[in-house]
Amino acid sequence: MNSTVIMFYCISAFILGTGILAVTTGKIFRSAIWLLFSMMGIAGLYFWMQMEFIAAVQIIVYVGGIVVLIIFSIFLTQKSGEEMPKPPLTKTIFSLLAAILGFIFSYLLIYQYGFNDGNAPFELKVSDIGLKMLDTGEHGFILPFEVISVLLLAALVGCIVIAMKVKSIEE
Amino acid sequence: MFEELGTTAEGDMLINIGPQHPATHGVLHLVMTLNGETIKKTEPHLGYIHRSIEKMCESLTYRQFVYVTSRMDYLSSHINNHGCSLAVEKAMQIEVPERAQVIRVIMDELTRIASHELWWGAMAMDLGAFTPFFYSFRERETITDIMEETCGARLTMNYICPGGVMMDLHPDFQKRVKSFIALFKSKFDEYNELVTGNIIFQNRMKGVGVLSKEDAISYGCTGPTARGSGVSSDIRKLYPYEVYSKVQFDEVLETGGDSFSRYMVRINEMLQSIKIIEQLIDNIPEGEFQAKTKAVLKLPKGEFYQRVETARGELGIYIVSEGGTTPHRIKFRSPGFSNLSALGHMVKGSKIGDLVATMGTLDLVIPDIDR
Amino acid sequence: MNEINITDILLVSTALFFVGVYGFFTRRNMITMLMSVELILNSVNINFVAFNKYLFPQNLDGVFFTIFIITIAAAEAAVAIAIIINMYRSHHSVDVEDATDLKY
Amino acid sequence: MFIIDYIKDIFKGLKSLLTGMKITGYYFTHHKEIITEQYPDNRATLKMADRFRGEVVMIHDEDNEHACTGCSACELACPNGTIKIINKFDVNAEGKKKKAIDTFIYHLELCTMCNLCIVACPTDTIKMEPNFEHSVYDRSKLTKVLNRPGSKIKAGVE
Amino acid sequence: MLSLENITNAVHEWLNATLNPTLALLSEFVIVGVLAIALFAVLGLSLVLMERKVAAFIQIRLGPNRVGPFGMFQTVADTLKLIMKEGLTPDGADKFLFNLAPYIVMIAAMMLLAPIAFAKGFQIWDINIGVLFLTAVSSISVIGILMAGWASNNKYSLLGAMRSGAQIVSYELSAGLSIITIVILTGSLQISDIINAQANGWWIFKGHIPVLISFVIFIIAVTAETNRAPFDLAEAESELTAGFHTEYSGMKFALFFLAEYINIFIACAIGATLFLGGWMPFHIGHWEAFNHIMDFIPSSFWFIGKTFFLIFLMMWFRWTFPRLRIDQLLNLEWKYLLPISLVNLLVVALMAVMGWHF
Repeated sequence: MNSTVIMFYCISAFILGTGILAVTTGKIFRSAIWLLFSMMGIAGLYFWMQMEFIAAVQIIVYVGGIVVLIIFSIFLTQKSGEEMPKPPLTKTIFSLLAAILGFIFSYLLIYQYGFNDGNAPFELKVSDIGLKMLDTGEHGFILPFEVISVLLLAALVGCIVIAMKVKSIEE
Repeated sequence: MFEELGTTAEGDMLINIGPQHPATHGVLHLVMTLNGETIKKTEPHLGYIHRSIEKMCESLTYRQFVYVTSRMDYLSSHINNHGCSLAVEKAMQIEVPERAQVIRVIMDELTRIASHELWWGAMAMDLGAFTPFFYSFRERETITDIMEETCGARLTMNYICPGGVMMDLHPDFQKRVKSFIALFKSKFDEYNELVTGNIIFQNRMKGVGVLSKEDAISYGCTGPTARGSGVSSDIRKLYPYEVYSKVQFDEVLETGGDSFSRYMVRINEMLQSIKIIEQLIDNIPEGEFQAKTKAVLKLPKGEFYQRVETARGELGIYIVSEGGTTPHRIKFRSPGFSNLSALGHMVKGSKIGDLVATMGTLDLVIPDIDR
Repeated sequence: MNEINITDILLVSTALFFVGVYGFFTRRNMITMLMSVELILNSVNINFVAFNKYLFPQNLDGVFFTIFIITIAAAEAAVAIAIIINMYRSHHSVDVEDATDLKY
Repeated sequence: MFIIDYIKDIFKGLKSLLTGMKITGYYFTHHKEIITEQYPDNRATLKMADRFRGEVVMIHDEDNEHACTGCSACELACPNGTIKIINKFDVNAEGKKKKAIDTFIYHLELCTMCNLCIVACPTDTIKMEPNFEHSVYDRSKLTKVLNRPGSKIKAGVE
Repeated sequence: MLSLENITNAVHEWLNATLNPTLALLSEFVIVGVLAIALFAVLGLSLVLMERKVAAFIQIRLGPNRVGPFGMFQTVADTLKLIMKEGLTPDGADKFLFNLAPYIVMIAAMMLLAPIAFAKGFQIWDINIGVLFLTAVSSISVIGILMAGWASNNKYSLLGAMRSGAQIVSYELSAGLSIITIVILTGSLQISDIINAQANGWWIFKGHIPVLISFVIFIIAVTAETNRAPFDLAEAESELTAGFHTEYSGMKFALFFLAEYINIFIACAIGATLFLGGWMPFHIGHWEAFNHIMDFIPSSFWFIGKTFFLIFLMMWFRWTFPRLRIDQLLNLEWKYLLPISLVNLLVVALMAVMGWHF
């Protein structure tokens, strides 16, 4: 075992531990904080895989954006210090069962499928991402890029329309 | 969590501003109902610094009760003393010597400038600018030095007494006042450049805490608060006392009714006070500084009322006398109390930041409100 | 085990996926369900990145999918939260079982 | 035009901010404008105004004589009972009993420096001193006796 | 000539020669960690003192002058006081999050230190996405503030946290956009590339007016991101007493306080790196003699000097301006800074494509 392997196990344990806490904690605000840690752990995993760009995007979008948004919505809608009602026992058992069975099934699938690791060196250059993003050629991503930007714009407009108070009704 | 902290039925947040809070400049307690950051309701709670000054005055003689009033509105202690002395003089029909009258008016105006200086600094501090406080205190310190030299104290001077003033002016008085006027004029532009003209400040002040003319009248607002809403309420003009009828000055009126109008009223009032002092400082008549009065003052039976214009508005002193050496009943009509009552109306629907800006321009002195 | 290969990473992401699934099943609060969905999306992202790095190092497709998923997740979270807040305004609750009407 | 107003607004705002910064910058670079006093350090040069009211003292001349007749006008004038005068009866040369002061008790902790006692005093025997450093560890030390031990009234003061 | 690069290289070689690679790496980690913490302590002490002195001189006062010459050890005394104070946790607070929050803020500030080049060849981690890393990690500290505000079980804190969240999330946009202008001009996210691109002139001089505009926007945005006056709404003394750290005392408060100053230092260091050329000396065209003299000043001095100049600028703002209101703060961002920086970005992109910069 070298240091890389140890780091991988630490990061994985962190991701899974905080992830489990995020879905089981009773207090909703704490749950959001655990989710945040889980996201940061995943960013750490990307760093471990030497995908610095993805890791940074992960931190910016998830940690700086989505989790803050979630925390805000918790502040706005919840009595956030309260314990949330516990799910009924049968529901918990069946969900747990479903999750574990699903995990075992996927585990067997992954285990049986032999991946042939190319072990070719991989280096993520930021300029490559930029070039590919705007490439109109065979392996270019200009179309999805444009579609995504339209989607973002639509989401932006949609959010404003949904969350805007309808003044005429209230007055 | 909110239920533990206290919310209303509609889910609005109840929050206590004060009694210990940096923006209330004392022990004012505001119970506010907030919807997010928007203020729905403001309710001032008083009584944290009530010292029953009115009741205390009933057991003090007419010479003694004057000094207690310095402790009400401690920033315009001269003017409070002046009002009390005027009430006693009115009742006893004492003719105050011309020299004492002029000295009293000069002292009043100096007090007014000092009070407005402190208000200016404290208000800028409420808005988050700390530096103006020190600049305004530089000028205010000059005034308190002048006061110290002539009256013997810096804040609660007890210099004006029934019949005139307690002691004659210090020989250096005129010279120092003139140098103060020169200093003030040289520094006044800094005030405008640093605070008044600042874009952040203007945005914080304009259109905030609007008090309409009708509301100002119905809440009984006086002083700069009323004049900012366009209500002419300067006692010095409407019911002139002492030598105010003989000096030239303008009543500062603004019609906006918002915090910025009240701010501009006070800023310009400082200039008017300087104008009054300039007219009088070279023309202090020679003569007695105190009328000949008996050692023990006895007011005739009756009720007497006198109003003066303090730095905050109209101060009314109402004395009921049974003919003895002590008043039977004394009531002060303090300007801050009426001005504060308009606060809830002014800040309704605005943000917490606006509350601070509005409260700053009301220039509240809590001991004046609570007495 | 001296080397981490793709199977290990896939296991981690699978576990994370089912953690998210468990949360999605058990929670009734819309915000916590949204959080579970985020976990699921993240586990998929890990897969894409791992496939790209270990299996197709000459391409960048996995990276691009990840970037697009992150973008969509952001848009989705924003819209979902707008809906949640709007629903809270009308129903005073964010419980899924209270959201039975399509129109209110 | 909207755009022109927008840009004008920005420049006006920036200009107002820069004028403010000019003033604070001026004071930052001009240290001689500093006005604060280093109080305990400048004790030697600190000069209070002559009339500053710090505490009430009784004037004694070099023969340890004062002018207090014990008339208690100051005690009556004081609004909050700061002054207590205890009189005794001296027997003078002609064998007549005469009222004189025994102890002039002055409660500094109660005093508001209103100056009414000084005004009331018919013989100008008490005055205000510009001493303002009154802090002590024991409150009882603030209760003072103003007439010095062994002092007596000046001849000729009635 | 004293050069930090030589020292680090010598240390690196010596460690590799005497220890095996893993141990050498570990000991380098330890050295870097110790140096970072030492830097934090020194920065915290000196910046607080600097703030107080700047405030004092602007406010025609003398400032701290009792402890040590010119009050130099005043902040040391203050730190001792804070360490000895009891760290209270209010009743009803979420104790775990309440105690965690200052560390989150502190760790975020620490992570930001990694890609900053303090001198020529003196950098902890020259990561290939340097600027993006800085933008990303700086967004973590808002979580700490939200946590602190919520966990305190205090309404002032909660309001402060909400304000801070809205503020930091929106001002990140224009800060990011103004950073991107420099990335466009340089064509790289790596800090060392950005600095090397300024060898023949700093971007603020080479980039004409658009870069000047983005510099101004950057300064405004980082002032807001670090919760400094006139954007200190999260702690707004006269409105929310102390905002999100109302309930903190003792060492936990000191951590918040320290993190604020570290964040200021880092924000200013980023500004100095991007716009003022980092450790690059000041050069003028063909004045060889002048350039040579400038080269003689150690590169660390250049970096520290530029950073402290920007810090002074931020302190100057703080002690001059009144505070904005929350809606005005968001107006300023969404109606002024963001549109301007978007247009500015287009202009810079055009400039970079056409090669109009020097």
